[in-house]
Amino acid sequence: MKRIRTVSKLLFSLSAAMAFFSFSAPAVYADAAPATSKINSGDTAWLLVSAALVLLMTPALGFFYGGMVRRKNVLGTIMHSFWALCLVSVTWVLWGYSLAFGPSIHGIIGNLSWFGLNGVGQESSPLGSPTVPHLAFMSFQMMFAVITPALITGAFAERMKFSAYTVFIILWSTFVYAPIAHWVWNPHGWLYTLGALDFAGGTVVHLNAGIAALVAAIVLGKRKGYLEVPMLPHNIGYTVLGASLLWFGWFGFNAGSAITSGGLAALAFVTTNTATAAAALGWAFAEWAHKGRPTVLGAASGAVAGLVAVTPTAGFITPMGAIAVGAIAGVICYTAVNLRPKLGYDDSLDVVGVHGLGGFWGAIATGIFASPLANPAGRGLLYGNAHQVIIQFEACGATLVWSGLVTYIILKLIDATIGLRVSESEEELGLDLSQHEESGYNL
Amino acid sequence: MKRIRTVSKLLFSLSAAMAFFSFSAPAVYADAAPATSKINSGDTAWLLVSAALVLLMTPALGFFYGGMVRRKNVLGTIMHSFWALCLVSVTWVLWGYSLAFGPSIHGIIGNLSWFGLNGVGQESSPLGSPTVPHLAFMSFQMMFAVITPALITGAFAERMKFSAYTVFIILWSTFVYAPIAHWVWNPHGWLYTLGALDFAGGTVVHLNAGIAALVAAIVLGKRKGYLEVPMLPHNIGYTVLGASLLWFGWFGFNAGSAITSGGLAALAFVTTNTATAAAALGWAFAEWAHKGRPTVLGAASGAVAGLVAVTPTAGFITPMGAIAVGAIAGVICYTAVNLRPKLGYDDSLDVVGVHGLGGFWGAIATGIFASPLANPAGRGLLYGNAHQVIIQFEACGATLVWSGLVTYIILKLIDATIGLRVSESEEELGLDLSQHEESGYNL
Amino acid sequence: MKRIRTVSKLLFSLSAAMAFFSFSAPAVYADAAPATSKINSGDTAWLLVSAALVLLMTPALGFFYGGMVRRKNVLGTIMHSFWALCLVSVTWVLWGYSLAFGPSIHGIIGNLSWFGLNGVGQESSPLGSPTVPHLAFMSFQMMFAVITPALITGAFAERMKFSAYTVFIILWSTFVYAPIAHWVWNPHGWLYTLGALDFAGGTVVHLNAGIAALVAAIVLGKRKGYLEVPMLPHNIGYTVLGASLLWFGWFGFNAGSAITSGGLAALAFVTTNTATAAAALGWAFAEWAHKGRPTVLGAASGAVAGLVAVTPTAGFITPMGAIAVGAIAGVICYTAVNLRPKLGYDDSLDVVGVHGLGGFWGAIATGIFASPLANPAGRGLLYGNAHQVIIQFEACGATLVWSGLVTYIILKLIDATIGLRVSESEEELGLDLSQHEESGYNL
Amino acid sequence: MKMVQAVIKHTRLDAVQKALMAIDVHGVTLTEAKGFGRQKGHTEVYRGVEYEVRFLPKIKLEIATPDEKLEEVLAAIQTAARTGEIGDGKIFVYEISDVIRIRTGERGKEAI
Amino acid sequence: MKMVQAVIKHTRLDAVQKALMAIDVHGVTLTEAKGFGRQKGHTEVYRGVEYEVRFLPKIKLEIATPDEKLEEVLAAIQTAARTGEIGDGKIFVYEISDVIRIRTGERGKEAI
Amino acid sequence: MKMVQAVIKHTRLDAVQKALMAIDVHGVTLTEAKGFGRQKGHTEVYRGVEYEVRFLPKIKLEIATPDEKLEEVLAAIQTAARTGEIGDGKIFVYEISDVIRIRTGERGKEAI
Ligand SMILES: Nc1ncnc2c1ncn2[C@@H]1O[C@H](COP(=O)(O)OP(=O)(O)O)[C@@H](O)[C@H]1O
Ligand SMILES: Nc1ncnc2c1ncn2[C@@H]1O[C@H](COP(=O)(O)OP(=O)(O)O)[C@@H](O)[C@H]1O
Ligand SMILES: Nc1ncnc2c1ncn2[C@@H]1O[C@H](COP(=O)(O)OP(=O)(O)O)[C@@H](O)[C@H]1O
Repeated sequence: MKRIRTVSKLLFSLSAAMAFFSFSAPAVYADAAPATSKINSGDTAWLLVSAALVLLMTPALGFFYGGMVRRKNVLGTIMHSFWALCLVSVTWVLWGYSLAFGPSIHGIIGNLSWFGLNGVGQESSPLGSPTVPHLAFMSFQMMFAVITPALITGAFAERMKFSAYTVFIILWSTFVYAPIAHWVWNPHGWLYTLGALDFAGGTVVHLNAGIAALVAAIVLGKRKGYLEVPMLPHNIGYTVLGASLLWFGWFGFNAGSAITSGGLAALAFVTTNTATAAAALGWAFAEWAHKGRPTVLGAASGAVAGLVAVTPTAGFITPMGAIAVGAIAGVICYTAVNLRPKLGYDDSLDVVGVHGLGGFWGAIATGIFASPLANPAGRGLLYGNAHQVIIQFEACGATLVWSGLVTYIILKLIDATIGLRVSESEEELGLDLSQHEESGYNL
Repeated sequence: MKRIRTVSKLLFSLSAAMAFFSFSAPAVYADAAPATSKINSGDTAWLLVSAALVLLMTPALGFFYGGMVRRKNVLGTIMHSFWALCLVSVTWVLWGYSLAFGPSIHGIIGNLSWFGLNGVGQESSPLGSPTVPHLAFMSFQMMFAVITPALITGAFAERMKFSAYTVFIILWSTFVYAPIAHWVWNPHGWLYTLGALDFAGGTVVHLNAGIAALVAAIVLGKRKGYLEVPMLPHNIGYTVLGASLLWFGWFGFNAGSAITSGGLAALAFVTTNTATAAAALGWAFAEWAHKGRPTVLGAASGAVAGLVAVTPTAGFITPMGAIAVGAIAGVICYTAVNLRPKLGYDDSLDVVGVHGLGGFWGAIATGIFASPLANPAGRGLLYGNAHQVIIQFEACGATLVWSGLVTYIILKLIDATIGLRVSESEEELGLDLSQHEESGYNL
Repeated sequence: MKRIRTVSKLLFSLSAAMAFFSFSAPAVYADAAPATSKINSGDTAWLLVSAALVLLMTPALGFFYGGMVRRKNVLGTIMHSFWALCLVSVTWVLWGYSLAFGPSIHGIIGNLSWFGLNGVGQESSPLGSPTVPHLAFMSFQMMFAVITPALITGAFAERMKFSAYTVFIILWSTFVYAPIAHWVWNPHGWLYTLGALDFAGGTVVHLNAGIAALVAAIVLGKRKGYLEVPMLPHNIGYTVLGASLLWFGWFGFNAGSAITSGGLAALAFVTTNTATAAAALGWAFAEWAHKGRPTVLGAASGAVAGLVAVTPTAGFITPMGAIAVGAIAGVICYTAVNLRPKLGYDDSLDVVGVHGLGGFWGAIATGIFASPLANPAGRGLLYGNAHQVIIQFEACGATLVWSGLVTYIILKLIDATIGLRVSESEEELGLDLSQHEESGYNL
Repeated sequence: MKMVQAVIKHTRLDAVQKALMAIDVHGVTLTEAKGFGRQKGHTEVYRGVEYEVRFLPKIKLEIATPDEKLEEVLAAIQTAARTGEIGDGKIFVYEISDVIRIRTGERGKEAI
Repeated sequence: MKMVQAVIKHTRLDAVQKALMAIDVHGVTLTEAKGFGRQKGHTEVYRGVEYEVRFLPKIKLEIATPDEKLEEVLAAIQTAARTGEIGDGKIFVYEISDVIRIRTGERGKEAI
Repeated sequence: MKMVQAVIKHTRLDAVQKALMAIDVHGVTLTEAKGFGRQKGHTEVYRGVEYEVRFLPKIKLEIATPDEKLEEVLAAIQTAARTGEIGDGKIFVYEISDVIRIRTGERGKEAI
C-alpha cells in the first residue's frame, strides 16, 4: 500500500512539474535568423558525432570496469557507469551546465541564469566556436561531465551502497566537477586566464577523478578479504570490449575538443591514436620484461593509460611527441599499478594509478612537449618555455586541493547520514543481489 | 544429392540474375553536373553517420533482447534482429523504398517506379533536404525499415519457427511498414497532409511495432510454462550492452531525422539524451519506491522507453519538456510492464509495454509539448493548440487499425500454411538448437 | 633484480628518446595560412569519422574471431587483433605511411622522407582529396594498415607464439602491406597507373591477407587434434557482436574511401549495405538448402564475406549490381568453407575462404560490374570493357605472388630463429594461460 | 543413512524441489551435469562441419536421507521427475557411513 | 578407503585448501554446486516479476583418503570451513571399494 | 552394482567415450570439475598481482555398472584416459545399493 502511494505521489508530482518544465524555457530555441547564421554544417556534424562518441564511453567504461570485478558484482559495477550517465545527463541540463559554463562569478563558478538550459539554443554562442549551435557545444560538454564521476567508481568497486552512490554522484558533479570545469574551460575561469593548457580535460576529468578516487578508496576502506582471497577479473572479454569502445569514443573526446572539423581535429585524432598505441605497447613490454609475459589486461589498461595521458595534450603535440607521451604513460602507470598492493588503501580498479597519475603526467607532458609547430596556442619546455610547466603544476595543484577536500567532505557527510558502505553480508553476497536483486549471468 | 542440386540451381539462378540486375538500373547514379550540385558535405556526412548509427541499433536490439531470454534461445533471439537487417536491407532496395517514398498513389502508397532504386541516385531529391544525395536519404530511411520489424520479435521470443519468421518479416515490412511510412513521411501521404507531427518515427516505428507485437503475442500464444517455470534473463550484460548501443545509435535515429546538420539536429540530440536519462531515472526510481530496489535491467529498460517516447517529439520540444516526456515515459512503461503478468497474453519481452505504450505516449506528448520556441513547425496543447492532440490521436488510430488488422491477417496466413510455432519439443530444446543447430555458449 | 634493471633501462631509453622524438618533426603541423585553406569541414568530418569507424573494426575482428575459438584461446585470439592495432599504429607513423604513400621510388615503394610523419601536417595534400588535412588522410589509411595483418590471424589461431606474432606483424606490415598499398593506391604506384580498380582495398587488404593466411596455415601446420577432437566456437555471441561492429565500421572503410562527403560516399554506403545483406542471405540460404538449417554463425560469416567482396567495388557499381556481387559472394564463400576440411591445411577461421576468395571475387566482380552510370571512373565487362577484367586479374596476380612469397620468407625466418609455434603442452593449455597467464572467464 | 543421487531433466527441477519440500526434505545439493544414455543427442553445425553432441544437459541432485525415509524420497523424486520420455534420468542410492554438519559439528543422523 | 565429500561456502575454499595441505592431503577434486537447506535464499526481480531463489552457490570437494587419516581430514575441513553461520555446509563420508591411478595403473591405497 | 567415478583430462573425453561405447556401455553422467593433485598448476597475473592457480580443469565421469562388468569398464577407462603424464586422474569405485530408472520405475540391475 505504502509503495503504491509513493508511486502515485511520484506520478502526480511529475504531472505537476510538466507545465512548469515546459513554460520555464523562455529562450528562443529556434534559429531566429537563419540567414545570418554562421553555423557550419561540417563543424556541427563533427561536434555532434563527437558528443555521441563520448556518450558511448560511459557504458564502455562500465564494461571495462565490469569485467575486472568478481562475477557477483558485474551488474553493480556496470550500473555505476550507466547510472552516472542517467543522473548527470539530467542535472547537467538543470544546473550543471550553468554552473560550469554560465556567466562567471569572479572566475570561480557560473551563475544559475542558464538553469534548465534557459537561453542555450540553436544559435551559436561565444563558447567553443561560433560555427556550432550552443546546444551542440553544451551536449559535448555534458558527456564529459557524465563520464568523470563514473571514472571514480573503480576506486570503490564491489562495496558502495547504491543509495550512497546516487547521492555522491549528484553532489560531486555539482560541487567538484562544475567548479573545476569552470576554472579551466570557461573563458573567464581563473585557471583559463592563467594560461593553463588542457586540450580535452586532463586535469578537469582525469586528474580530478583520480584524486577523488584516492580519497574515496581511503574513506571507504578495503574490500573484505583484500589481498587475502583471490579477486580475479571475472570476464576480461568485457574489459577488452570496454577498452576498445573507449578507444573508439575517445576520438570524440580529444579530436572533438577541437570543436571544429579541420586540421586541428585531425592532429588531435592522430596524436590520440598514436599515444594510445604507444602506451599499450609501453605497458605490455614493461610487463614482458618484468613478469615474463605481456597480458591482454595489461595491453587494454595501457591503452586506457595512453588515452588519459594524451587527453590534455592531444592538440598541442606532434605525432612523435605523442609516441613519447604515450610510451612513458604506459610504463609509469604499469609501475604505479604494481605498487598498489604495497600501499595502504584498496583502489580496487586502479583509478589513481591510471587516471590520477596518467592525467597528471599528461598535464605536465603538455607543459613539456607542447609544440608551436603543432599548434601556435601552446609552447612547452622543449620549445623554450619552461614557465608552461609551472603553470601546469599550478593547475594540477588547484585541482588536487579542491577535488581532494570537497570529495572528502561529501563522502564523510554521506557516511554520517545514510552510510557509504554495504554491510559485510551484502558485500559477501555481492552488489548484484544485495543492491539490485539481480544476477549478471544465468548461463 | 538433392541438396547439391538445390545449391547448383541457386548458383545458376544467381548468375542468370546478374545481367538483369546490372542492366536494370538505367538511372544516372553519378553526379551528372557536380558544378551546380547543392549537395552539402556537412549535411551529407551527418546523414551518412546517422544512417550508420541507426544500422548499429538493429544488432544492438538483438543483444538487448538476447540477454533477456533463456540461454537456450540466445542465438535465435539475436538472429531475429540480425536477420531482419539482412532481409529488409534487400527488400527495401528492391521495392520497399519505392512503396514508401516513391511517387504517391492518392496518398496511400508509392508506386513501383523506383523498383531496384531505379532513379534514386547521387543527386539530391525533393525528399528530405536538397542538400543531401537521394541515396543518402534512402539509406537513412532503410535503417528505420530494418529495425521496425525487429522490434516486434520481442513479443514472440523463444517460440517462433524461423521459416515463419522469414516470411513474416518480408510480408510485414511490405504490407504494414511501407504503407504507414508512406502516410506519415511521404509529402503526399494522407497523414502528412493532415498535419500529424512525428519527428523520427513514434507512430511509424514504435506504435506500429507495438501493435503488431500485441497481435503477435495473442496469435502465437504463451510460451510453454509461462508464469510457471522461472524464465530469468540469462545475461543482463548483453542487455545493457544492447541498451547502450541503442542509446548511442538513437542519436542517428532522432538527431539524424533533422536530415541536415545544424541547430535542429543539435536540439534533437539534446532532447533525446535528456528524455532517455529521465526515463531511466523514472523507471528505476519507480522500482525503488515500489519494490525496494532499483534494478539494472530496469534502468536499461527505462532508457529504451525514454528513447521510444522522445522519438516523435525530439525536434519539437525544449530540453525541459524532454525531462517531462522522459520521466513520465519511464513511470508509465514500468507500470505497464508490471501489469503484464496479469494480462492474458505473453508479450515475452514487453514490446507492447515499452514500444507500444512508449510510442503512443510520445505521439500524444508531441501534441502536448511541441513548442514553437523549439521549432516553429510544431505547436502543442501547452502552447495553445489543443487541436494538435486530436491530430496525433488520429495518426495513432490509423496506425492501430492498419497495423493490427494486417499483422493479424499475415500471421493467420502463415499459420495456416507453414505454421507459426515450433513444436513443443523444439521449444523445450530451445531455438538455438532446434532452428539453427548451434549453441550460444560452449564455455 | 634483473627485471627491475630491465625496466629502469626501458624508462631511461624512453626519456632519452623524448628529446629526439620531439625535435625530429620539423614539419609545420599548424595551418600556416588558414585563410587560403581548401580544407572542407564536412569532408574532414566524414573522413575522421570514417577513420574512427575503421579503427573499431580491428577489435571487432578480435571478437568475431575470439568467439569462434575454444574458450582457452579467447584472450589470445582477441589479443592478436588488439596487438596489431597497437603495433601498426606506431610503425605506420614511424615508417609505414612513408613507405606506402611517400614519394615513390619508381612506383615500387615510397622513400623514407616522411619518416615520423615528417611533413605530414594539417594542410591538405596531393593525396586523397585537397579538401581534407593530410593528417586525416594518413590516419584513415593507417586504420587499413592496422586491420590487414589482423585479418591473417584467423589462419593460425590457437597455436602461434606471441613473440613470433609480434615480429611477424612488424615485418609483414612493412614488407608486404606497405609495398602493395604503394602499388595500388599511390598515384605513382605501378598497379595504379595500370588502371586497376580497387575502391577500398579488395586486393590490398583482403586478397593480400587471404594469401598470407594460406601460406601461414601451411607453414604453421594444423592444430593438435584438428578434425579429430571437436573444436566448437565457444561464444557465438562474441562472433555476432564482432560481425555487427564490423558491418558498422565498414561504412567507414568503404564509404569513407570516397574521401569526400557526397554522392559517391552515399553510393558506396548503399552498395556496401546491400551486398553485405545479400551475402548473408546467400550464405544462410545455401546452408538452409544444403544442411537443412540456416545458422547464426553462417549469417554472420556471410555478412563478412559480403563486406569483403564489395570492398573493391563499392564505389563502382549500382545497388542492383551490389545484390549480385553480395549474393554470389555468400554462396562462393560458403562453398569454400565447406571444402576446407577436405584440404590439407588448417586455415582455422577460414581466412582463405572468406577474405582470400571473397577479396578475389570482389576484385574480379569490379571488372565485371563496374558501371559508368554509378561512377564514370570505372567501366566493366557488362558495360563493354572486357579489358578491365584482365587488369583486375593482373592486380590479383601481382598481389598473390608478392604476398605469398614474402609472407613465406618472413615466416620461415621467424621459425628458424625464435620459433613460430607454441609447444604441444602450451597448445593444450591454451594461449590465454601459456602466452598471457590469464584466463578469459572466471565466471 | 543413504545418499540419493538423482540425474533429472532441467525442466523437472522445480517440480522435484516442490515434491521434496512436500515430504519435508530440506536439504539438497545440486550440480549441473551432462548425460549420455538412450536419449538421442543432437547435431551442431558450424561452418559446414557437423558435430554429434551426445551429452545432454541434466541436473544432478544429491539428497542425504535417513534409511527410514529413503523410499518416500525415491517415490517423490520419481513421480515428480517423470515425463515418460526417454532421458528422464536415473536415481542411484549409496550408503553413507557418516555425516557432519560443519556449523555445529553434529554427526550422524542428526546432521542430515 | 573413504571418500570425503564436503559441501562448503565459496569463501572458505582457500582456508580449507590450506588446512588440507597442512595435513599433507595433496589430492582433491572440486565441483561447483548449489545448495538448498536451512539457509535463506534470496529474491531476484526482473521487470517486476519476483523469483525466489533457494539454491545458493556452494563448492563441493571430494577427497579420497585412507581410513586411518579420515578423522584428521574431517577435523581439518570442519575447522577451516566453519564460519558459524547457517549454510556452512555438510560433510558426507562414503566407503570406496577401489581406487586406480590412471597414469600408473596402481590400485588401492597406493593410488590415493 | 558399482558406480565408477573417473576424474580425467578434458582432452581424453572423446577417447574414453569411444572406449566405453566399444564395450557397450551406454550410460554416463559427466560433470565439469577441477582437480588438485601432483600436477603443477599455473600462475595467473592480473595488473601485476600473481595468483597461484592449483585447481586444474578436469572432467568427472560417473558410470553405473553391474559387478561383472566392472573390470572391463575400469580397463577401458584407464587405457583410453592415459597419456602417461602427471595429472591423468583417478578412478574411484563405490558400491551402489540401488538404481531406479525414472521413466519406467525399473529398479536394480535392470535400471542401469
Ligand atoms: N549407467 C549409467 N551410469 C550413469 N549415469 C547414467 C547411466 N545410464 C543413464 N545415466 C544417466 O541418466 C540419463 C538418462 O538416461 P537415458 O538412457 O537417456 O534415458 P532413460 O533413463 O529414460 O532410459 C543419462 O543422460 C545419464 O545422465
Ligand atoms: N540432506 C542433505 N542432502 C544433501 N545436501 C545437503 C543436505 N542438507 C544440507 N545440504 C547441503 O548443505 C548446505 C548447507 O545446509 P544448510 O541447511 O543451509 O546449513 P547448515 O548446514 O549450516 O544447517 C546446503 O546448501 C546443501 O548444499
Ligand atoms: N585423494 C584424492 N581425492 C580426490 N581426487 C583426487 C585425489 N587425488 C587426485 N585426485 C584427482 O585426480 C587428479 C589427478 O591427480 P594428480 O595427482 O595431479 O596426477 P596423477 O594422478 O597422474 O598422479 C587431480 O587433479 C584430482 O582431481
